[in-house]
Amino acid sequence: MDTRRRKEGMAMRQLNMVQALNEALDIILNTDPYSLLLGEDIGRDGGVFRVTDGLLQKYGKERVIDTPLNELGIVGTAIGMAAYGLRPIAEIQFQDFIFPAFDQIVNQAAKIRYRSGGKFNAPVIIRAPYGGGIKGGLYHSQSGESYFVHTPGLYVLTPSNPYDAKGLLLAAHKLNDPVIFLEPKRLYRSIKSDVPEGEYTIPVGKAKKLREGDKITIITYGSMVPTVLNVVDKNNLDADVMDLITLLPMDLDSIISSVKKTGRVVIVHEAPRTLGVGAEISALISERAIEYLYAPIFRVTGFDTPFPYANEEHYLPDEDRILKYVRKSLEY
Amino acid sequence: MDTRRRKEGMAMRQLNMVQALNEALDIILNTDPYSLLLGEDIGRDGGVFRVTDGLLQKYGKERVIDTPLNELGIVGTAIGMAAYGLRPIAEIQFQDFIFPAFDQIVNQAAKIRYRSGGKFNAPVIIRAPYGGGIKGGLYHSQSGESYFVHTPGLYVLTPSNPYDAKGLLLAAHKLNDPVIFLEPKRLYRSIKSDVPEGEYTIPVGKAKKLREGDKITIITYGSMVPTVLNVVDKNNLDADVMDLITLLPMDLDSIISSVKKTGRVVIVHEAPRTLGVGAEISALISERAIEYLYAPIFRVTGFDTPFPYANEEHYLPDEDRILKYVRKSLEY
Amino acid sequence: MGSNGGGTLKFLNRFDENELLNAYRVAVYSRTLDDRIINAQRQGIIGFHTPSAGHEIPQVAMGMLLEKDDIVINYYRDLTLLLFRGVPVENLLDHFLANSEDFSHGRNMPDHYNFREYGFYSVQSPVAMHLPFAVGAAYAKVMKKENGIVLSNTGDGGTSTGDFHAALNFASVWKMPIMFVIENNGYAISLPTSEQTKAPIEKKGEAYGIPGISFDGNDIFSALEGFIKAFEYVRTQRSPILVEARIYRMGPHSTSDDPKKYRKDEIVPGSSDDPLVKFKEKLKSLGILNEEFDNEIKKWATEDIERKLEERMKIPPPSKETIIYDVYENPTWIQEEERREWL
Amino acid sequence: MGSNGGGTLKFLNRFDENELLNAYRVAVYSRTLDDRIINAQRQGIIGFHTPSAGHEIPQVAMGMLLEKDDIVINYYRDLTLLLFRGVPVENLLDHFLANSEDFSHGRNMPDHYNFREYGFYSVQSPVAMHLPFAVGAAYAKVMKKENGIVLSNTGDGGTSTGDFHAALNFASVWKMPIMFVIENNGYAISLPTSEQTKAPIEKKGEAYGIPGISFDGNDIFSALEGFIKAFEYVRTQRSPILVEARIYRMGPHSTSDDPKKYRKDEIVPGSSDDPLVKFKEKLKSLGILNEEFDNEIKKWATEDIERKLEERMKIPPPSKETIIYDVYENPTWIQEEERREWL
Ligand SMILES: Cc1ncc(C[n+]2csc(CCOP(=O)(O)OP(=O)(O)O)c2C)c(N)n1
Ligand SMILES: Cc1ncc(C[n+]2csc(CCOP(=O)(O)OP(=O)(O)O)c2C)c(N)n1
Ligand SMILES: [Mg+2]
Ligand SMILES: [Mg+2]
Repeated sequence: MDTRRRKEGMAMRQLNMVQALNEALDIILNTDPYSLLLGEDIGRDGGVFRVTDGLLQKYGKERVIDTPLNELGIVGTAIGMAAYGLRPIAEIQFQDFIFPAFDQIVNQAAKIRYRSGGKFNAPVIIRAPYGGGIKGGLYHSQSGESYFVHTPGLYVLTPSNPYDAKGLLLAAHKLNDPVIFLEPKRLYRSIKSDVPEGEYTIPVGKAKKLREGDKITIITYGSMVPTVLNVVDKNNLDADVMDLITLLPMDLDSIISSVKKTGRVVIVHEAPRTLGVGAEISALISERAIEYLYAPIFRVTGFDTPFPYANEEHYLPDEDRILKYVRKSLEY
Repeated sequence: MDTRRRKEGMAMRQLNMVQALNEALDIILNTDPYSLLLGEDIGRDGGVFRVTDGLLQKYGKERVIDTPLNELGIVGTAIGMAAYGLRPIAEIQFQDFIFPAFDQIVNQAAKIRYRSGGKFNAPVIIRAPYGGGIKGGLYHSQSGESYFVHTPGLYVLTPSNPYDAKGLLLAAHKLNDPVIFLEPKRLYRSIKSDVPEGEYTIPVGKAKKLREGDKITIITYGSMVPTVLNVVDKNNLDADVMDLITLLPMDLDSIISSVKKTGRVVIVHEAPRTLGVGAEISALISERAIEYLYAPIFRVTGFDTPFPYANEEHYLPDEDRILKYVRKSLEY
Repeated sequence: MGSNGGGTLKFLNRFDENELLNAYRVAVYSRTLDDRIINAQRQGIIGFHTPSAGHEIPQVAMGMLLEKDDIVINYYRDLTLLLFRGVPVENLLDHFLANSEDFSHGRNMPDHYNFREYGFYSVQSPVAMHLPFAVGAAYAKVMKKENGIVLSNTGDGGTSTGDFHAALNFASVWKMPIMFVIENNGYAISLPTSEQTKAPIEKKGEAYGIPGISFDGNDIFSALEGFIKAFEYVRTQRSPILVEARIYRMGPHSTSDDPKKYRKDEIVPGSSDDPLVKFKEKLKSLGILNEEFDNEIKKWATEDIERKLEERMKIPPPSKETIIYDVYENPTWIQEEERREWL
Repeated sequence: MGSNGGGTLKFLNRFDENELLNAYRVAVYSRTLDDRIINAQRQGIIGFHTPSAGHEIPQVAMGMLLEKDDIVINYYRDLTLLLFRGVPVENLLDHFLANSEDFSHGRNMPDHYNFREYGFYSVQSPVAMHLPFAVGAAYAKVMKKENGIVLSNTGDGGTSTGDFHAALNFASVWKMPIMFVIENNGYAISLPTSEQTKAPIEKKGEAYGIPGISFDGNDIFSALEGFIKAFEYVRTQRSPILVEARIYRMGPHSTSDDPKKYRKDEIVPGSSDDPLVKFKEKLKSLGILNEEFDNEIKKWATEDIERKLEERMKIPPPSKETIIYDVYENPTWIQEEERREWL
């Protein structure tokens, strides 16, 4: 997909997101002796999505740890490791199962720097596959990003393609604060992109403009990106398409300058509408650029229900649903 | 405060919120033999804020349960009780400590009706004091309502005065779905209002208009209500002041019709701004009434930081901060 | 084991040969169904399955000792127990197929059962999240002065969760009539039990003052013996107990799992170590069963399942409006609006 | 106890009289400070306090056995241990007063200490949330091949949390050099330990394959004896242990608490059961201390604290800009904007 950032002299291969993430983890383990991975089934099994495949064999049990079944323990111990000099990367098997660790994330990781006056910090990365599209039903499909975006002290990142996935995970490893790294599992193997060998980073806090246009701004992230691009390309829409990549802190400047240009906004995400990330985007815009708008700010999102198994294709925003609201905005 | 709903023949007393809540619990325990209370220190001690004072003595250990120190256990067992016919009311000592139970709330209580096709439901009320103003620092001051408002399947309620507190808790007891009942601890004893004896309910899902005006709509809830009323009264503002009371589902109609009338909106809450409840209010308005607005939608909120101890008076939105944005909106 | 006169054999002073034979029949039926579902998953008819091969023996044993008023708060690997307690296979198939006759309009992944009418709770995915719930259910039973006890089971992995800790402590402090059953099949997906915990699982109750009992769950008589003691304890003491049934997960964790990545199979289905084969041999040696009858049972099971699967596959999928039902008793304006706008 | 020659008494084959006397001095100083803080709270000088009266003995015992490289991941009732490990009382007072010299700009409620330089972690309120953290800290120590062990303590109430369960299991499975200390003071706010759990706390390790040890924490020699064994075990086996010090919380849970609502005081401060009084009597009977010297110690402690409190009270409060510092290494635009707009 995005090849603009191709670096001089770096060999490119077509990789899927699982391979790209695996490569990023390999680089981290290889270059940072204090880095390590921990999670359920990440070692021998290589992770249920195979993101950590082969790494136990390469780096040993001390640095690729198959943990007992307890997310609180995974995150809680990782925070302790991080505060005392290691660089742990924890995997939560599905984001749906992160909630037993919620207290550790919200009350410990996110507040440790603040309450200790900077004497302690917790550079821990918590990776979690999220979102629907794999027929996972209520408990293997959730998009819980809002719970983290509302929590100051965290970074919340989500890539939408293999290239970004690798560079973003490498960038996350350089942050000295806790990171929730959400991986859109629907895109794990469905798309390939050119991925350079070796190290490179994607800037944290910066959105990417994937299409440039004048009539409307479509803001999205993660698994909805390919769907949005399809809508735009198939319908020849004159649209700015923004992939947020960083959900906390969001790239305010890019959002606002695009909206000032186009005057129309549609926000697309999988998570339920009420207090989904779209709510914050909308609020930021109507605080700062309301007089530039020609139309209401529309949100196209998952429903305010748990995530259903049988009808997931109707739950997830699809091209029709997005197009309907793009048209509504354009015709307003 | 609000006496408009005074019922014929009901004796009125001036009560504070702690007394009003205690009375509601007393009525529930007295009239519903399957109701019961559980939580830490709610029995012998009467609760650290004394909301359950005297109830153990009156109803016995089977129905007023001092639990071990485990919020997951409190909420998890309460859901089981509720699903099998009881009407448990759980107390979380401070909302800050609800997160160990987050999984039970989000993945169990909120989804039980859905995943069981209505065969099971969990009419459990989870009471929790929240918010700042008592010099509680990071862990005795949080306003975490957003975490629950983003979770379909829950009701989220918060009263702002003794009268509403009693009627709202009695209303919550009649709901057949889980309720997060947030009590603004700053107002526990700081205001008194007329409270009728006996049973009455406050409608769930309906906001209250506390002041009627034409120039601006100020939307708030919980502990910020008295502060907002002070600003409006002291400055003779021609404002609609809305106390949401129900945060999920919000009273959309009242919000939209007020905004259509005034064309200006300021939202006030204690929780951090990013994805605070104000974000959803703002987004709902700019989806549905943007062409009625004369000014940006402003949010006056707590900062995007953990909650500090020493400087809490600067952290909390105060009259000056609110007034500044009301003026900014009026002069826009 | 032995005769107690009157011409009828009584095993363990309790079960006659028909009961044993019935247990065997349910176990065989369960295995047959399990295999068929795995197959259906490969054919793309069904989306997912967590096989229960290897779990049949303790589950029929529980089934034989459960009483009508007992509530079971179970997990996702309990196909045999569901069949034992009378859940019609049609309902199970509707659930696996997630069709419009499914109890929840196909909202759940397969194996997330919900059969309240048959004394079960609704299965969720988060491991062990149902254990504190079970304690609450027991509390309701006691407070409402209902008969019966609560049985709640989960896997060895489940013992590591905070839910397990909370549930056992609350059950003990409240002295609830509840049996916690750990179906220790040696693995939590890829993690062997020896890395899940360094303590014997039966000892875990001691941290809460709850007695523990452990037995070979691959053998029907040792399973029955163990469960008889455990049920007796809970029914008479009205107090919790922790039961460990030592078994072996013979298949993959789920249809998405490939155990070759992390283990060599120790017990191969159909081999002489297969607990179902051992059960058969036991019954044969007791003169209750012969090969011919066994073949008949298996043929009946296969044909019955095949016929019913074909029949249930004709049922249409759930309508899309069902997405917004059952979030609340009454939908809020949000769900209503979403339905109007999209469904 | 006894002499090992050379004219110097060696107690428990290990401590000389100066060390015992020092321990006593710290314990007295801690009690004096504790009382003064409670008083200051009543005067409105300080906002809140969780008194540590009754916790001094096990804390000085730990202090005597900890080594420089050991990390302590502690909780909010550890004033004595902080003093023992050398945290200057000025720093403690700055923290209690939440003034601008406080390490975190007064962001924390009192008793939420943070003295990394003295081998401590930062105290948070959620009970036992620091236990899994301690296991991670131990993991870092081991991986970085550093000397020393990790000690992590909490209250009896803490044993009921999911954090306790996770921490002990991970520590055992990973075989970490960590000592979990339960300061069992009989109550979690109003809940007596007998209702917190139906098992002896020392037995709780067995659920994880971790040995337990329990002793009378009101007696300095039994506390020292117990801790000597426990430290020896962790240092030589490089494995976790669970220690229960049986003590009594002599004061209220916190300055907001009124214990009269839920209990009759069993041990009254200053009475002959007060562990500090018992410590004094022991030292007197050993000929290490006399009343005069004891009075001197107490006078010194009182005056020292008074003088320093007066001095630290002159320090101004933290500036309001500090609200937005330290959320991240570098503030995001959100904090920057909030600072510009409001602070
Ligand atoms: C809280 C949580 N974490 C992770 C998972 C993913 N997961 C599903 S089953 C399983 C292993 C469970 O093992 P065990 O408890 O032994 O039961 P078994 O499947 O062996 O019967 C895991 C890790 C989950 N469902 N819930
Ligand atoms: C998770 C959590 N729940 C509730 C509280 C409120 N609370 C503070 S201290 C305490 C009791 C702790 O008792 P224990 O662990 O025995 O320690 P002690 O105070 O007796 O030393 C409670 C319930 C809390 N801080 N954290
Ligand atoms: Mg298992
Ligand atoms: Mg205690």
